[in-house]
Amino acid sequence: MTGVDVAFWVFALAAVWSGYRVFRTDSMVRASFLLLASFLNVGAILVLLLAEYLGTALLFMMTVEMVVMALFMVMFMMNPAGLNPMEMVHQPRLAAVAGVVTTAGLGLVAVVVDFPDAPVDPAAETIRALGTELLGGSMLVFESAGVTLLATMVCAVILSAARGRYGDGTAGSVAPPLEPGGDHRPEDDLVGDGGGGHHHHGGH
Amino acid sequence: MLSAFLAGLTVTAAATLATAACVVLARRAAGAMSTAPQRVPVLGGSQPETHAWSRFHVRYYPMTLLFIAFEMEMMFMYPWAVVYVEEGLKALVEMGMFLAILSVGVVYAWREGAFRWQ
Amino acid sequence: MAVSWLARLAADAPTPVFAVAGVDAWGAVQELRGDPRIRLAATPRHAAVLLVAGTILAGHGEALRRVHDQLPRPRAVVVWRAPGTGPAIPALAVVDGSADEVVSAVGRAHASILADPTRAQADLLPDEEPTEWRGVGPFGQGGEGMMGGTPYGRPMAMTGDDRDGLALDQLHLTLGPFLDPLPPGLTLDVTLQGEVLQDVAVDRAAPPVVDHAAPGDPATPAAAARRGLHWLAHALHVEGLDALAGRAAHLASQVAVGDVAADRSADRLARLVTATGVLRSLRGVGAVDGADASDRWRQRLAAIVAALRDGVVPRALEPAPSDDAALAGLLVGVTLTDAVSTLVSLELPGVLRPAVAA
Amino acid sequence: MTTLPPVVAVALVVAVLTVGVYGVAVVDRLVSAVVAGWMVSAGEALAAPLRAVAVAVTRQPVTTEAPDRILWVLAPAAYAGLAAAALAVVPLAPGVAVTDVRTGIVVFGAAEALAIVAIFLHGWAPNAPLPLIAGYRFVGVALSYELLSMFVLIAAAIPAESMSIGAIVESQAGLWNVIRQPLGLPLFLIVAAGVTFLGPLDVVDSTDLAGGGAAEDSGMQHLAWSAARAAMLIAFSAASAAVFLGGWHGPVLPAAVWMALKTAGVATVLVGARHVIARVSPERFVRWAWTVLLPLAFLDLVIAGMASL
Repeated sequence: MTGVDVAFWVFALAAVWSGYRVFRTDSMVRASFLLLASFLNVGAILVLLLAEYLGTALLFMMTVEMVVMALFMVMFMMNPAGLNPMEMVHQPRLAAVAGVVTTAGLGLVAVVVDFPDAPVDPAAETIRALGTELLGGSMLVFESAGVTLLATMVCAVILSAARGRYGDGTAGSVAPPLEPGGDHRPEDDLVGDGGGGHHHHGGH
Repeated sequence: MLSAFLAGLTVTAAATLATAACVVLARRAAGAMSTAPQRVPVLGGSQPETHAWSRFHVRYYPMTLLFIAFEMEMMFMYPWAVVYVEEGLKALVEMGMFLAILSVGVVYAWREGAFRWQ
Repeated sequence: MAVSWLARLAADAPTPVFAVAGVDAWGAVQELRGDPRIRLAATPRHAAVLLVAGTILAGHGEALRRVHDQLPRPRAVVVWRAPGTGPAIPALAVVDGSADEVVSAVGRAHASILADPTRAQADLLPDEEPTEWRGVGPFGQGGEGMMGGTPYGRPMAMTGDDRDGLALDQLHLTLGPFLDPLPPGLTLDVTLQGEVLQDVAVDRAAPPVVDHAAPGDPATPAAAARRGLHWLAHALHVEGLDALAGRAAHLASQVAVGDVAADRSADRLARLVTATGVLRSLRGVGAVDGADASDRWRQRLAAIVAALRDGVVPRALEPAPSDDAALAGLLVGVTLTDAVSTLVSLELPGVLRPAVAA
Repeated sequence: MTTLPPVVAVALVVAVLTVGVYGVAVVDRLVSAVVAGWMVSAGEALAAPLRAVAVAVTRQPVTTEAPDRILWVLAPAAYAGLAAAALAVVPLAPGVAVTDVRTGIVVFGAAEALAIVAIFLHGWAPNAPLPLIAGYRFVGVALSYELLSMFVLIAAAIPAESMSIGAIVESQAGLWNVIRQPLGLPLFLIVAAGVTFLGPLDVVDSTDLAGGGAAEDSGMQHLAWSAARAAMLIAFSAASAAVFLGGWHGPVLPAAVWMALKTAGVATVLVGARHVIARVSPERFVRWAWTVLLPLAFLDLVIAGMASL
């Protein structure tokens, strides 16, 4: 075993272990950052595969994304710190079966498939190649990604901001009827006397 | 290259472990746990009614979503910067377009007041 | 041997002190910020010595004992200028004299508990959890259901509506009476959702009897300047400018002994304060009758300079807002940060203005 | 790309950080004394950090009701570790780099992002209201300055044609980035003030929340946190010196001395800013960062691009 092999096993086991811990902890904050730990280890494995930029970019991206995820998890989950004991899993039997089947399937693929063995030359200018690709053949993809992300930004603002340029975001909104063809019930509207609609109490 | 990463990882781990060891040893050495009145969070003499951990109402959540989208874009720019000098004007124009699209998003968010505390 | 060497080294450091002051001694405590031998901490957790100064109201006895217990061990208490009417607290030293004497006493108290930790003071409140919870309920969390327990002796926060349509958890907190950033004698009952205040109730201590900090005729320019500098020292400290707070406090003690160089220093201090950008960063915060926190800072700075340079007794600031409900109304809907900045900038009757007229 | 053996690397980084943290404490004492108008002797300033350590060691580390103990220990440890990681990617002299890899500024950015996690967790761990609020408002500020950091570092990578910080230093042999890209250094210093929460961005351990994130820290817990913060300040000072101030380039003196001088200079500026610049409210900073600073960062990139055509 070379040093790279040892490092691979260390990171791989750490990634799996912290991924497993995500489901064993009661605290949403711990769960978010255990998931981050798992991603960090995956990023390290990418670096071992000499995908230097992808690996380090994964560390960067996943960190800020998990921070944002933690903010929202704590906002909307009941008992976010797990101070009260609670059951963290739903439908455990189905989940167990699905987990075993998926693991077996992926494991089979990993063992059976003859993966190509094409080591990258450590001196290869992979980052430069990536940049050239973004400015060459993949330019259209790159610019479409820009437009897609613009749409994401606009949608995120529309969906999340409570107040816009024209006043309250919920002004004039009418709740749909509970059943098709049913009557509109004013007490379901978000605006007005604060009744109904927004008394959701989280949950997980 | 990998040896450089290994050295960096070693340095990080060493600093982390040394700091953690200081704190843990000091906590061990202090012996007795904090007493119940000592454990009450600092509020200037009063007691909180509830635990502090709660569904915390973050006031800047539209900004965080915007940030995620923006940050994802930025990851394209690192390799772009490396080949910029080589590609010259083409790179400048392409990135100009890209940034212009992004700026539209930021200006829109600003007009809608998404950076205000909700 | 090593321990005594460590103890001596620690005793030579500026003593970290948490001060609990009655309204009458609050100014004198702020003046201690000008003394490099001690460091007034923002939280009892950073302190080694608890300084209890002036008249503590009888109703604040439990709060005083709680702050005392929150200091990490080994801790010592020094009592300064206590009239003997407040809640009793065991002290390592009792001082009635000047600021210099109390600073020396604080240093000696620190050295003494370092040299012999058995001299340190024990907790005053019983070592009991807020409620019985261990073993109560099906999972031993002190209640039933996911939100119903009282794990570790406290219940969970519950939801409430908010202005942006979300209904997330509210924290009901009582801030004070001995919270470092708040003006003395002020207690706030707040409902927080996130960092925004949803509901505020203000409780002010009754005006105390005597002001030790500025004895003599309060209508003299020097007394007015000194009181202004006490406010400035605390306000700068709250805005994160501790070193400048030290300068303001030092100037206050110079004024107290009638130092003639003080007038030029006041000018310089006002310029330094303006240069920090604090006036700009407070613009738009806590506006009352068209004047925001920034305007109030500017008025107060001008009053200090006028009192020292021109010997003018400044016209008292309009105490605004006039009553507690109006004050609470000013704080609802703003962040805790802005609420603190607003409170610090205000002239609060019965809080910052000791009963000079009496 | 030469690399140091791990043992030498650890020794180098630990030595730089230890000297740096000590220096930050001494300079902090001197600057605060000057601003406060106190007399302080050189001996006293030099002894101040040791005395502060002695005070911390003799105090009990207090816990709160039901804190997250693991995260409470992990927060300062991770913050210190990330300071070391950030410093590791910065070459201190030609060939003297621990991790001067081709993705240097990405690794640096990742360390900076992970520091957000450490600071948030430090506020979260004690299960107390004031630290919690401090932690949350920091994240708002942090997500806003993070973009600035990415922009200015990318701009610095353009003329170097590489993301390696060593290459960025080499690219400044003729003209330093501070002149070539004049907006880069000021924006980067704002980021540094944010990561180490000082001066205008003193929104974490701040006095308006009675100590904020550190309100429940005592004894060694508080000392470790403060030391980690000073270490991060050193890492950012070194990065500023390397990326914008020409790193080891300079006449007469040896390369390493130039680097040390520039790092110390930036650190002194940052420590000074702590005592003479007032806090900006987080809400206003977020708005300001997106509407004023972000366009300035765009402009910085455009200037860098134009200059490299």
